[in-house]
Amino acid sequence: MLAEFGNILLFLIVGILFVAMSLMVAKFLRPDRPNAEKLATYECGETPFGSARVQFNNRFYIIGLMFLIFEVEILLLFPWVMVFQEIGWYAFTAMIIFVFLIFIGFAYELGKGHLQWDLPKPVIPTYVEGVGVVEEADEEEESPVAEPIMETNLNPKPN
Amino acid sequence: MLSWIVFIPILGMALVLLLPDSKRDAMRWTAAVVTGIQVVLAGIIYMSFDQAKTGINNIESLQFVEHFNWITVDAVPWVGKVNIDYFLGLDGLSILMVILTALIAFVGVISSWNIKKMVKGYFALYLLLITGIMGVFVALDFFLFFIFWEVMLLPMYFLIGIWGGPQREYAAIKFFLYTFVGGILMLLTMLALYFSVAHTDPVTGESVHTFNILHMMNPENFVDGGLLSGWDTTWRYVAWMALFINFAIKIPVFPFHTWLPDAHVQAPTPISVILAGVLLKLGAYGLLRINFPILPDATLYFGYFMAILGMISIIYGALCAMAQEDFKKLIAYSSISHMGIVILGIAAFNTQGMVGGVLQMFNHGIITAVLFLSVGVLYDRAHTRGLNDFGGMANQMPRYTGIAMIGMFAAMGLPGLNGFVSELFSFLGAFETYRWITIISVTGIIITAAYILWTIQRIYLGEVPDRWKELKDLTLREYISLVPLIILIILLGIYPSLAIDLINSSLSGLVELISAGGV
Amino acid sequence: MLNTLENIIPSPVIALLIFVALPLVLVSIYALFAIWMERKVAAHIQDRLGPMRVGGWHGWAQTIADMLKLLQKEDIIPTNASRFLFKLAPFLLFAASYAAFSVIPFSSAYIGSSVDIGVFYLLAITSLLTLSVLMGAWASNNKWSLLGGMRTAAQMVSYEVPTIMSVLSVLVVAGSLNLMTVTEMQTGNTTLGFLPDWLIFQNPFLLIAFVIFFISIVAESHRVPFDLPESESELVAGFQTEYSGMRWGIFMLAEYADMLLLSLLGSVLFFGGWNSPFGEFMAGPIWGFFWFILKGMVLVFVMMWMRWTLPRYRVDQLMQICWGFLIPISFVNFVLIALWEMIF
Amino acid sequence: MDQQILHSIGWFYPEIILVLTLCVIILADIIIKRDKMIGGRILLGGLILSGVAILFQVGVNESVFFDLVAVDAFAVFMKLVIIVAAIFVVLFSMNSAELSSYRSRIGEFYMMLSGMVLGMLLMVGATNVLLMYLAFEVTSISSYVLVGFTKKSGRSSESSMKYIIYGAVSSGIMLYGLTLLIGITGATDIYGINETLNAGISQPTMFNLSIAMILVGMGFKVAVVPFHFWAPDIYEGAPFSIAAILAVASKIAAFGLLIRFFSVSFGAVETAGGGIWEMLFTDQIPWDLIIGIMAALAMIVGNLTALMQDNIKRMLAYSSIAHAGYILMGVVIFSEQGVSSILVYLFIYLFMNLGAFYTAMLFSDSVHTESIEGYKGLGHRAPLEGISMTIFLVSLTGLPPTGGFIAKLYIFGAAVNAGWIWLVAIAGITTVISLYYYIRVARNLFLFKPEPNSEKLTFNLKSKLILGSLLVPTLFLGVYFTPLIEFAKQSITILGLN
Amino acid sequence: MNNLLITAISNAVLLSEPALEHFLIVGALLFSLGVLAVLSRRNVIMVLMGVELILNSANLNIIAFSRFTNLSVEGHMIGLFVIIIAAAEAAVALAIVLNMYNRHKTVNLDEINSLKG
Repeated sequence: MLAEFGNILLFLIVGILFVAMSLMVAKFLRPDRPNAEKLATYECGETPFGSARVQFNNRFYIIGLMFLIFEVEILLLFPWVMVFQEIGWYAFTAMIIFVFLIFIGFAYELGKGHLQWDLPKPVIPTYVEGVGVVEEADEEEESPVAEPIMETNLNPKPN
Repeated sequence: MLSWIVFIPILGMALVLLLPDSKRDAMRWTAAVVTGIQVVLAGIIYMSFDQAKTGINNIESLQFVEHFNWITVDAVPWVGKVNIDYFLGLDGLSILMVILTALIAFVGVISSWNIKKMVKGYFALYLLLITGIMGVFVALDFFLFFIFWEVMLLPMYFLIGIWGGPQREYAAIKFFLYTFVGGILMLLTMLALYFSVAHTDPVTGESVHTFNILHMMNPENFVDGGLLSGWDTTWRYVAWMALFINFAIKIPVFPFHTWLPDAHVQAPTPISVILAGVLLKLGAYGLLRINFPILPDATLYFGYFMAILGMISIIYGALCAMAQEDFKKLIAYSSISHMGIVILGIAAFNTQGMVGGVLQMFNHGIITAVLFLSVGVLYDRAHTRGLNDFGGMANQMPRYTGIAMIGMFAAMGLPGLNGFVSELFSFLGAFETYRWITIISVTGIIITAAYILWTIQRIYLGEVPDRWKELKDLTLREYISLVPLIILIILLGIYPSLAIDLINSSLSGLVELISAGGV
Repeated sequence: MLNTLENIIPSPVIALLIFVALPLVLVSIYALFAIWMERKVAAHIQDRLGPMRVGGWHGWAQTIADMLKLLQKEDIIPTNASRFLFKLAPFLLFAASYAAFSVIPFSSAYIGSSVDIGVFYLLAITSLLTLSVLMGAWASNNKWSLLGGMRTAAQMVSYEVPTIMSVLSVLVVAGSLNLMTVTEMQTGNTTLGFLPDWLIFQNPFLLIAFVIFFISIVAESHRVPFDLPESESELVAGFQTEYSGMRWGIFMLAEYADMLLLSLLGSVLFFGGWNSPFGEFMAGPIWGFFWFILKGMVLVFVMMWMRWTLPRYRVDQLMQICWGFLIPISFVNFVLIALWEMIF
Repeated sequence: MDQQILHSIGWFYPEIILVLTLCVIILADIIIKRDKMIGGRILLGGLILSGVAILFQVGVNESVFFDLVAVDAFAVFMKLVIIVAAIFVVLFSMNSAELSSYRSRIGEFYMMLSGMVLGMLLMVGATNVLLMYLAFEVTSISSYVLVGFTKKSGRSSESSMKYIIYGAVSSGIMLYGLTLLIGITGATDIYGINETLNAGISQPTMFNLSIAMILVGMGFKVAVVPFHFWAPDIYEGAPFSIAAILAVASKIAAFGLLIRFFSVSFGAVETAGGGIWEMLFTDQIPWDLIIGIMAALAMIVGNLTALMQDNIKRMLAYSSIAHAGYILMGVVIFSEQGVSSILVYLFIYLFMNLGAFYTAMLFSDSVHTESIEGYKGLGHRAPLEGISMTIFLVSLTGLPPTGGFIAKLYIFGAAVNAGWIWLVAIAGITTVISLYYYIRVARNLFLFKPEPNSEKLTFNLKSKLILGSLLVPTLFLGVYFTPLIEFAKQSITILGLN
Repeated sequence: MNNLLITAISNAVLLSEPALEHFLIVGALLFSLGVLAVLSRRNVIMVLMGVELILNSANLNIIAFSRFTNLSVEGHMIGLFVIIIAAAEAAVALAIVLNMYNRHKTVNLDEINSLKG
């Protein structure tokens, strides 16, 4: 058994070796003439500005957390799958209960709209007598997640 | 009977609480009626009291006994059963105190008539306080004793803290903390006693730990291996000391006295009366009821110690009183001095001294009540208590002066008034046991005479300052509160046997019990 | 297989190395072929011819030429990048992708490592792909890259849930995590009397499971219509923006390897792996390899087909499909499959 | 096996009911949009049902789910106490102004709360190390979220973060200790551990290490010095109702866990008279002394620090640390007497501490300050509430005739009887200290005049009823406590202490 | 045969078959590192990583025990649950950290000190 795991290790090693080898070969073949322009970060030809390590929409974290929960649940289902046919109805019932409980939580998330990817709300300019055109921000609703914390607006939006 | 006298103020309290806020007079009258009933009950008790019965550690010779199981837990035999009794009883030790409490409580209500602030809360707390005090004097189960003891704390805190003088908060919390420290010490000792004492039930034959004070007095009831079992052991001394500190704080004896002047000065007049008249007696009573009979060996061991503390209290209190500018503070310190006499008397371990001590407790309660009331009379009119602010009151308020002077003279120990009798007995008893200490202590009497005469001179004699020309003499209500006390002062001065006969046999029994501790 | 190798080759160590390197040959050849094929498929779908010059017949050597070009290209690491992570990412990506092949039974005679936790291991190690993509993206210190990386991560982790749930559905029926065992279960020709005994035919709900599985693996290997991470028109190739030369080639290679891996997994789980569709006819280790690769390639072809047929989803639609649609269905389906198993 | 499972389910109704309650709250929260407080009502119903189900377990002694959970008198007592506390906390939260600005997600509050209660019920019943840890974490994780529930407040988010960091670290350390213990003994249920340990401890060093680590985790949960530092911050940041449940139910559950774990795992079968600590005296590490020192430190630190607090929540937090010290005295003794006095203490502590938190909540909600100085004169503006708060605080001090006195009496008595005089002395002294800060609140309530133009504070009937139902037991238990003592005694017979 | 290789590798690395002690030592090291991270790091995320290290060290312990002693499958079970708990805890912790960042604009523990007393 341990030897089988050894094989997996060898696979990993072979994979790494392959990459190393091809990069090595490339190193011998390729030119190496860097200059500042070449080494600059690519931003569609513009001079790069600021750091790229910007903050992201909370959505991504929520997805991550949700994924974590589901992965963990699946982790529990794996052993169950293995013994399911041996144990029979009892195992089935247990799984049903388990999946049901997770599902209820999931249904809550869905029902509350926590998994909706929020789309930008158009700000409609209105005309106010004597003031002119104002861009009225929507009333701040309590977002299901904490307020977005974007410093640079990099929220992936549809075109 | 005893339950009634203890719990009737609670009924009164409930009544007061149920009354609407506006009916202030109804509240006052309720309190007066309730305490009046107490006085009547005390009178009945006095009438039907059998003077020959000893009491103390003998259940047959206790009177008005009410005894039944209150809390019994016998599910698991870890330490036998848990047994807490509802056990009230009366003997020579407590009869005077009960009468005193009833009387002073009534007088207190009369003198609180002019309380204006939050009348409802005041009388509710006042009546609760009275229940606590009365309960302590009649409880014969340590647990019950402790509960009543602690019940007094909170009402007192608020009574001083809300209705007191300018520094009331400080005084109240000081009083509270001091007494609470003592309470904790007593609690721990009580627990240690509880686990050391097991009473064998005569009916079932099983051995039961008990809080019953009478059972604790019997050396045979101490179980083997208990913390306080044995005779003359260190733990017994420690336990005695813990209890003594608790009671000494209440009395108060010299190093534990500092709360007293603050509390007295800040408390409103009726509360001062209760405080000095009754509350201080609790300490000495506790010593006699708990320390002396339960731990006689330790009591004898610490005899000199008590006597010396008594001596210091007498002289120190008197000297401090002499230095006061404030009338109320002066009386407060004089209380320390007088309670020192009590300690000295009961530390003598002979019947004379004991009788002197107990009688002094009663007498001082009455005298000091008169004194505080007279301060109150003055303060109500003049709104100052400075001794130097007054003068010539004898001319301005002659009747008041007469009454106050009787109180003053009684405090001084003038023959013919009650103070003389008890002090005499105390010193006589003490002289047999501690000669030199007594001799030194007697000088305290001289100092007392000095400051009292000086006070009389400063307040009542001389010229009336212009600003006091308007002062009126006593009102009817003040008469009602003062006159009965004055009558008692004189009556007991002339015919002390009225009181002595009540307590004599009990105290002889107690002395015997203590002498057994020396064996 | 290993024994045979050991017999041929004198040194056992070398034999072992050859043994574990065999899939590499397959993967490389496949990658070269698939890239060429993709171009051809694309061209033909769009009524073009695609690369025609290099090599000869339909420009079959085009990808080889591309590879040679890649090898000669300058390797640029931007100044702002985190050099270590930047270099590490391709290694991790390919090694993880390749290590996953170790539990795939290529034929009845060849499986790299027949550990009992095969599928579990496979799913676990493919999670490293997400990590390495994100690593490369972050290390590039480029806004496009990071954005692409984040999208990739979000997409891959989201779709991992329905993938695994549909895999689990199969495993409920199969009762083993070892893919070799799973394949062996599907030998025979009994279902309904005429169909091959493949799992997809054994249980009606497994058909649904397969659909979910297929959709999910398309998204997992971020191909159209789920190719948002590298959508060239908006993100300039996403997480790969800063990679060039052979490093980029490795990324490409790994991506194709991933696609193959998931297709092969699908063929094992649903289509009988190396089993012949005709029962005993054309069975055996060599034929098994042929069938297996064929099934895998069919799935790959379908993916390519989709690429040139369907438009790209929006990011919110992408997530909605996964969380609002695939995951609930996969759960219900999972329960139903278990129920079916219990009853029949 | 099926038989065993079905049998077990029969004794598992309280927990099952809570799980169902949780599900129903979730569904109701999605479906019913208008009535936001529906979750609270459902939880209330679920808790009551669950409490009734627990009542059916009185007198039962079962070990269910293959020795995972014990349904015995001890568990029943603890569960009842926890359920009562939870019911009160739900009532508090429905009356709380703090939470009213979170109406849109109050459903989550009740979900988490029911999860927490479930965890606590399991904590007191668990006889398997794994389930113990799981229950511990279920409780903790729900409470992490609940502490940060009012997330728009900076304090709340900060406190929940501190809580999760301290909590995760200490539970991690406890887990490490548990794994060591499991490794040494080769058993995961505490009966098995006991059996192995009785045969002799092969690895004393590792064994002691594991006990120390387990104590870290449990010490954290009961907030005893030196693992207390989280409590004030967390209580201050958390909503009142959550601070209350942390101070009461969570502490009770942790004590239940601790008592069961120690008494069963380390109970010496052979030396029936030796007590729990006998077995633990390997390598002469006096664990009882160490726990005694912890208790003493808790009393001293808790009470002394409470003196300096101006925030009522912080004050109550330090007071609850001190109370953990008092309760821990019973653990030090670990005789039947000690443990039964712990139960008595916990029961009374439940009412008085909840009462204190509740009145504090009422005042803070109406005058918008948590500062004790800000309470000046409030006793005149709201006499009933003021008096109640005074009574609760007096009870916490331990003055007769309130329940707090009985609690202290029993625990002090047990300690005196067991000969821990120095510990009792410290307890006594610190009790006096505690008087000072408790009475300070009463002082501010009553000894100051209210602002001249301030109105009377009015509270609705519901809040008065809640107050009354806390006040009555606090007072009643001070004068008549026989049934409680009997109940407590019967509850611990199962532990086989002596 | 490939057993031989494994043995060779493991010999080279550990000079012996891995035994219980080795796992426990690694576990203890991980635990110490975790505690060190918790104590020395001021970044919340780092602290949480330290916590994960602690949990994993416990996990390693229990798995090792279950492999080498008579603990059998129970150890694995505990390991599984610990992973789950760790995940749940991490999920909650990250959410809380996120929320805290929104309020305080920092993830540095030293800078979060509004609660004092």
